[in-house]
Amino acid sequence: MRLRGENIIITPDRFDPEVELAGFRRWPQCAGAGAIVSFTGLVRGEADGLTLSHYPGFTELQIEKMAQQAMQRWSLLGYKIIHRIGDMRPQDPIVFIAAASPHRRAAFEAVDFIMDYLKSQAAFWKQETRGGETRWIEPRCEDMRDLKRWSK
Amino acid sequence: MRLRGENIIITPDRFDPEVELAGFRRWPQCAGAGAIVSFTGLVRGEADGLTLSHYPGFTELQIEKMAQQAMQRWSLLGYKIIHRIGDMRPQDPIVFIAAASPHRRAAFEAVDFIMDYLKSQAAFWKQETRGGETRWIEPRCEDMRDLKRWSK
Amino acid sequence: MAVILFFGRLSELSAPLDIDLPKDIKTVDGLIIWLEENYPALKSGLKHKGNRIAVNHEIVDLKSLVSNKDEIAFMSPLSGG
Amino acid sequence: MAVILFFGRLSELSAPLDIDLPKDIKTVDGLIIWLEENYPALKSGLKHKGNRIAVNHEIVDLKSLVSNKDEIAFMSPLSGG
Repeated sequence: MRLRGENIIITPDRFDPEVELAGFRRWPQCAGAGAIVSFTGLVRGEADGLTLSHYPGFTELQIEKMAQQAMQRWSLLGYKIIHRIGDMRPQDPIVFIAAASPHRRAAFEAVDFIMDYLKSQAAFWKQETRGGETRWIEPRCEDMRDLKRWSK
Repeated sequence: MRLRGENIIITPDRFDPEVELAGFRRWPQCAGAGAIVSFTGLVRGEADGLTLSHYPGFTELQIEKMAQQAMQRWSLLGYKIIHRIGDMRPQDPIVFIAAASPHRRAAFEAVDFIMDYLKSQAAFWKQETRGGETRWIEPRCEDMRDLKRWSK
Repeated sequence: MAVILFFGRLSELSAPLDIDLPKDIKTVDGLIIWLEENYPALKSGLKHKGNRIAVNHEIVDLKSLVSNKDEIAFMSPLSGG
Repeated sequence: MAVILFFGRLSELSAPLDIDLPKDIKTVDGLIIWLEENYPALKSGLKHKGNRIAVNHEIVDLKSLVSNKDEIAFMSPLSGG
């Protein structure tokens, strides 16, 4: 499931954002980068745990289409997206995004956009457990507003 | 010059952004973070090398004032800023910024703001060498415009 | 045989289904009516606002065509990151 | 003794100076006129648009006061990151 050099990884395994970022910075296509922006999403401590499910095949395909658009829109040198699925504990990394570009504005905007997309448009479903109770989490109005910022 | 756990480091030594980010993520004050954003600025390949100078004492003080404002404005859990000085080669990290917050918007904006500040307002002076010629680099109009985005 | 999948909140209403669709079912809309009649647990869950429907990995609307070779997915509102 | 520092492009015009300021120099403006008279290399460099001036680590303007115990820094336009 985790081929080296892949742009998009969906994995039930724990991952280390800093190891991923170090690897990404050394990709050949990132050699001319002046800016690398990374985002790491972590499970907050309010819940006892999170469970993420996805739609195998479809989820990857949709994320890839979106990421290709981001790649072109911001003329990125490279990007990397990792999304955890399965059961997670507080402080576990859930999601990691990195983008490299010659100048900083492009990398900032691309990572920000990709994250807004993953939050409200990618095919993941999140369940939270608190005090023995499990409930489905759905996108907040804020998440939908965030994504609208990117409509051209 | 490099005390562990410091928020702001100005150093003539090479540094490893991913090691710094890994350390930052484990700071006690970042324990409740849902989002960590990082920016790494690298020397682009167009020049043979860069030399950065600063105003010891003053530079640190000004950056600290600005960072304290960012900390409050975005209710950050923590931030870290590293800026290289001295001689650098292409692909060397020049600058690293990380910010942690409960929700992602704050961390994105804070890192973006801090970088705009460092680019045009912090007391650094940059000389570039290309084909044996050395010249001073001054902020581009774009850098000044970027900073204006943050005026309330 | 069509494959019908349910994700998120909807996965609690039904396991995946392998079904020979009746010949008169031509659209997503028709499929939903048929599913609700034959699988009472799905009643009123499928048309919930915010759900998405994909046929063979393409997002579609209620008027889109379905056939007996398709993979049809019903997805409750998404939430990643 | 006042300490006068030059940064960036201005550091090419003069090394740092330790100077006993004449008593009639009360402001940054007066200091610049005096420096330009006594250090010809500084002529026309100090008032360049975009320069910043700090007295004892505080950014000041041309009307600000200076005294013989101050650290005064002349800085050409900044460029970090």
